[in-house]
Amino acid sequence: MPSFSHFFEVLIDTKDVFLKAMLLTLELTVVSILIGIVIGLFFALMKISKIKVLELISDVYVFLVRGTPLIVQIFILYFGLSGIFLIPDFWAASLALALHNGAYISEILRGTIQGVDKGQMEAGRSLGMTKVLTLRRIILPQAFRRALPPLGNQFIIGLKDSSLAAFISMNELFNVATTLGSNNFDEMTYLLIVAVYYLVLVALLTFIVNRLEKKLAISDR
Amino acid sequence: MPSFSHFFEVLIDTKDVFLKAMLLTLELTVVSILIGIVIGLFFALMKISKIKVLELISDVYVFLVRGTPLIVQIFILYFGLSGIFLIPDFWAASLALALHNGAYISEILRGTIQGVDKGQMEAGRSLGMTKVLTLRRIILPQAFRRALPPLGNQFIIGLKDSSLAAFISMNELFNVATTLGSNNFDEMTYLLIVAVYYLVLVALLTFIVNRLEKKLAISDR
Amino acid sequence: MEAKEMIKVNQLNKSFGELHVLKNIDMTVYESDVVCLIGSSGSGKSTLLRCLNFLERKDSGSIIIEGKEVDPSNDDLNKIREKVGMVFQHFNLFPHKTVLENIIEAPVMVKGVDKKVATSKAKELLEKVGLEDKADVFPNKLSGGQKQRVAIARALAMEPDIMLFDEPTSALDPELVGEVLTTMKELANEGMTMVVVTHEMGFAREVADWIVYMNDGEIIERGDPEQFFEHPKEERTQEFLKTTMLK
Amino acid sequence: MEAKEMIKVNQLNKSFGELHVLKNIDMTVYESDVVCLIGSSGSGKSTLLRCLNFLERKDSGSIIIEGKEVDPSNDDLNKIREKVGMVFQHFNLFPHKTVLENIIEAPVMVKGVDKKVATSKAKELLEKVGLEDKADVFPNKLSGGQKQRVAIARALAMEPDIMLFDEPTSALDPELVGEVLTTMKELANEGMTMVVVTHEMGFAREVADWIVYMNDGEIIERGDPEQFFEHPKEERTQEFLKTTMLK
Amino acid sequence: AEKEKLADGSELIHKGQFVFAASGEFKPFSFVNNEDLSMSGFDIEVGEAIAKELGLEPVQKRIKFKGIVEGVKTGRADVAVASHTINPQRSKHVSFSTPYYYSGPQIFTRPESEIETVDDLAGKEVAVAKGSTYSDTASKYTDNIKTYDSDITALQALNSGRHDAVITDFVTGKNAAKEGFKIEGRQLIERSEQAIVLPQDNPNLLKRVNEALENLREDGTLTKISMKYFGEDITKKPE
Ligand SMILES: Nc1ncnc2c1ncn2[C@@H]1O[C@H](COP(=O)(O)OP(=O)(O)OP(=O)(O)O)[C@@H](O)[C@H]1O
Ligand SMILES: Nc1ncnc2c1ncn2[C@@H]1O[C@H](COP(=O)(O)OP(=O)(O)OP(=O)(O)O)[C@@H](O)[C@H]1O
Ligand SMILES: [Mg+2]
Ligand SMILES: [Mg+2]
Repeated sequence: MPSFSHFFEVLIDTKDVFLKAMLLTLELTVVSILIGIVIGLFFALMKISKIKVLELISDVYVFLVRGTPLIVQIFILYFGLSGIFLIPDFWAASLALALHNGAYISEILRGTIQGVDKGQMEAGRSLGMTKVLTLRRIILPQAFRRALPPLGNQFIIGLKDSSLAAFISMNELFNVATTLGSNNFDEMTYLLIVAVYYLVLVALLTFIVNRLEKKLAISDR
Repeated sequence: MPSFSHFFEVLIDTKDVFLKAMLLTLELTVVSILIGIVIGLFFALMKISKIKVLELISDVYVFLVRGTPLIVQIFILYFGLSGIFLIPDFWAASLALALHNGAYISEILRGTIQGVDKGQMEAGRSLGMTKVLTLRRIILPQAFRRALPPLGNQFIIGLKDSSLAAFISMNELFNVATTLGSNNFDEMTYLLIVAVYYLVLVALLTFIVNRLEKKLAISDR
Repeated sequence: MEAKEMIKVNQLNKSFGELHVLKNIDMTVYESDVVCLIGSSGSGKSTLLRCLNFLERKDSGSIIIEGKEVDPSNDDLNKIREKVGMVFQHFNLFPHKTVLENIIEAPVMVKGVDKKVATSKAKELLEKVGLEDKADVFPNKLSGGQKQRVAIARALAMEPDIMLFDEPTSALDPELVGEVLTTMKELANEGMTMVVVTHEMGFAREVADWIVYMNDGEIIERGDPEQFFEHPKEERTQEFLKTTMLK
Repeated sequence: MEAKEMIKVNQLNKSFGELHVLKNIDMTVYESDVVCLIGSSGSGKSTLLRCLNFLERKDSGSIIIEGKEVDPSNDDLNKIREKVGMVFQHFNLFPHKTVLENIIEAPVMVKGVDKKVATSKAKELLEKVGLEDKADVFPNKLSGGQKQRVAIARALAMEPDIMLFDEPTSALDPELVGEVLTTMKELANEGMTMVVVTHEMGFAREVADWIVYMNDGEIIERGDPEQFFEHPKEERTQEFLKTTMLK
Repeated sequence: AEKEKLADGSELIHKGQFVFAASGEFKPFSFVNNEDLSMSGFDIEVGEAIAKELGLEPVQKRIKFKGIVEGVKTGRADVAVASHTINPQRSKHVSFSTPYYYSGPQIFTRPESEIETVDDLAGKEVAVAKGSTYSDTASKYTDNIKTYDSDITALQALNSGRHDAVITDFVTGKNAAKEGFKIEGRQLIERSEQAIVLPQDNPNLLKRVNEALENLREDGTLTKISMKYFGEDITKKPE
């Protein structure tokens, strides 16, 4: 175990490189969650479409993602995608994480869409609005609002999961920590430092998500 | 992408080594969940003890585990534990995973313990049973029963998470896949094979957990 | 001159699985008629109303709206629904939109009415239902009676020829029922064609041109209010009126 | 010879935060007495009962059980609770244990009674409450009335000197109330000292030696049933009896 | 962490066993057998030969390359026979034996690449194995460095079109090309000395390992192992 003074010394010395890595971690997370929301919405709509084959596709996707470890998915997608079309590293990593997040987000959205009162769809239809128009204008806005807290939680999970992008050469927090650690033969200090970065980020995000949850709960009254 | 015939050829050729790795994956998971249950119970009881300092310790533990990526925890614990006392690799890896699972399990158990009707404690006390005796004989058996489905889910999550033990030299499924993949200069085939192993395991476990859930729901009627 | 047939239903049948909910329903609603549909719970009133608006698909029989038989698999149901407004028991206002946005949503998005035009029309309607000061408020700030009046204004904004009401007051606190019934009465007086499922016998007696009594998926009896309430012909109707009036 | 004082309460006070729930309660229960505690909801009946069993901690005053003042911070409450059985509104049977296991749990685990001895004693008790055939059944297979009789047997298995009942029949379907009251009546006839919170005025009138009427945390009136029900002295008691008897 | 102390003062994790670490992902120096995951390769045979020389039972231990040094430091292996290049930075934290082979990092690229020498690397993206000295080498020529857990994963990424170049041992790169990766070797950057890694607090074991290496050099064992894997002797210091 490193001494406290050593730990703080290194913590301060490395702040620039870690802050840069933190930025990449956040970028990876934001991008992969945003793409994940698009993917998730897509598969959630397929799942509730009542069209058997689309439901099946959605089920298979969720099963594949939930049935395998993220690290396996990351390796397969990173090297697999490369074989098909070459996109820059950042986008390959983001896409791999997004496909993972997308499955969980599709479950969240499916839940909140189905949680919107059936009367809303009927009201829309009875006013002459089409199914798609009602979905877009009436159902989805309400579903997304309710999805905000669970999406916030998924964001926190995604942030932690992005650490696995280290293994496909993304210089995010964890990769920087282990690289510096092994270069300086001082793994433990750097691991503890990176743990602090994650803790601060997660604590901050948790605080925001809780606030959001309370705010939504109040305005729903 | 490998051809189908190549994929199946390798799948069959490597079945012995992968089955052995699967065994290790299962051992890691079982052991880390079992130890995790002990740890989780311990911290769950601390959390509901109404003793401020114990509650705080429990909160800090859960915060640390939920606030950092598993891969960071694994590295810190593996190398950190080594610095303190030398336990065999398997136990170091299991303990690292158990400390992770323990936080999530403590949340599960806290929930189910608090979910047991308060009247049960009162009934026990009114019969002259001590708090501890009532907890042990009346509350915990009921709490554990209800915890079975979420513990089953945690087992599935733990199974997938055990893939990260690859990075601390456990020859479990994922490690075997990447090592063989890089040795044979054929990463993708081996990654797809290991994905199949995980899918089968997870599908099987999910089936069991669902059955369990239904069974408990029926016998609760 | 004979009045125009706004709705004509012939031999309508509808089942949910094993459950035969509507049995050979025949019914005609003429222009400016107010028809009150009454009957005990589960008798099929809502289902009939929903069939008229094609929210529920009929099994057999025909539904003729303003002289044209509607074929749900071919016709553009949305166009027909524009002609037939509906008000629900639980209001079903859009909670994420203000009162005004609730009202202009369909005219703007479906009919393509200019937003300004729709807004001024909506304000007129709000005035009509006595809620001109609530335009920019969200539904969760309204009482049940106010919600239902907004729902009526929302339906009217599409300028329907027919209005369907499914127990519009039964989710309301008793003291709020009056304001909604008043609004409906005004609408009836202006000559709107209305089909109203209700348990408010006072309203039915005063406003309805015709009463239709349903039981177990069948229309048992119909007649003008005077005759229906004073001299019901069928035994089951007499039974029903006895228990209902007691409450 | 004067009867033994089983419970004596002096100037008992209890608050939940700002809420003063028990106000200077004085009460004595003699051996073989059946005391019925009545009063409207929220008047503090349950809280008083729970104080007698130390499930709730008093703020001030004294509670003397069988001649010995109990100091909750020093005395072994579990020992005292062995003497004071309690039956709850919602039965609180242990759902993971059979009826028999429910009954022998405390004797075996607390008193260290031999399991065989406890079992034969339990069977006697089950016979007494008329459930000898239910020994190996789990609680979820019992009706409410059966559950409550098992709960009574379970409390009796500890051989208490006093039994407390908190609305033992108010969670039961009306047709199941009788069987529980009968069991309680038998217990009273055998000379058990009982304090019963109940809304069953018939039972109170027939079985109670004393009625205690509480309102708003105070004991307003007490007397024998005859006097209490026929000639209540206090105005609030008269009020209460009027509204209660109407139901 | 307590180890077994031997009569001569050297310490071992387990009595009678010589636990040596390698990555198993550095073909042909160390790689695993498909059947039982045991490792073979040049490094492994050297490790086994040393164990025999010391009269100990050889026990191989597979650790990802990046973690090997930490593993030796924290007592998860007695030594590492894993192609570690001697450099001053590492010397501060661990002890090195005398070199057991001489090699050097080389630039590898896809065939169509125009990169020839280190001067062409400026601004280019270079992938290396994490924890290797090659990242130091690469950082002399470019700022854009990507790291993987093993050299072969880095070469795989290069092969599948990612990054501009990989710097790794010339033998490893050549072997990967032979196995079908579409890559080519370019400039051989420098010569380097590879040695066995030991913890610093075990000087007696270091002494014994060095003696054993000397014996193996003299009796031709090292040369024999090298000829077996490479067809040439890389254990002699080049001119
Ligand atoms: N979507 C549905 N699926 C299956 N059964 C249904 C469905 N909708 C209605 N039913 C059944 O059809 C029967 C008629 O229902 P309907 O809602 O039309 O009755 P109602 O006369 O409106 O009663 P209420 O006064 O309670 O609203 C009932 O038995 C009901 O349970
Ligand atoms: N644990 C508690 N914390 C806070 N307030 C409580 C608690 N228990 C009871 N109270 C309050 O104390 C008052 C008396 O409650 P108590 O349960 O003793 O009434 P009761 O006479 O038994 O009523 P009921 O007939 O409804 O059972 C009530 O206002 C109740 O809300
Ligand atoms: Mg209805
Ligand atoms: Mg009470």
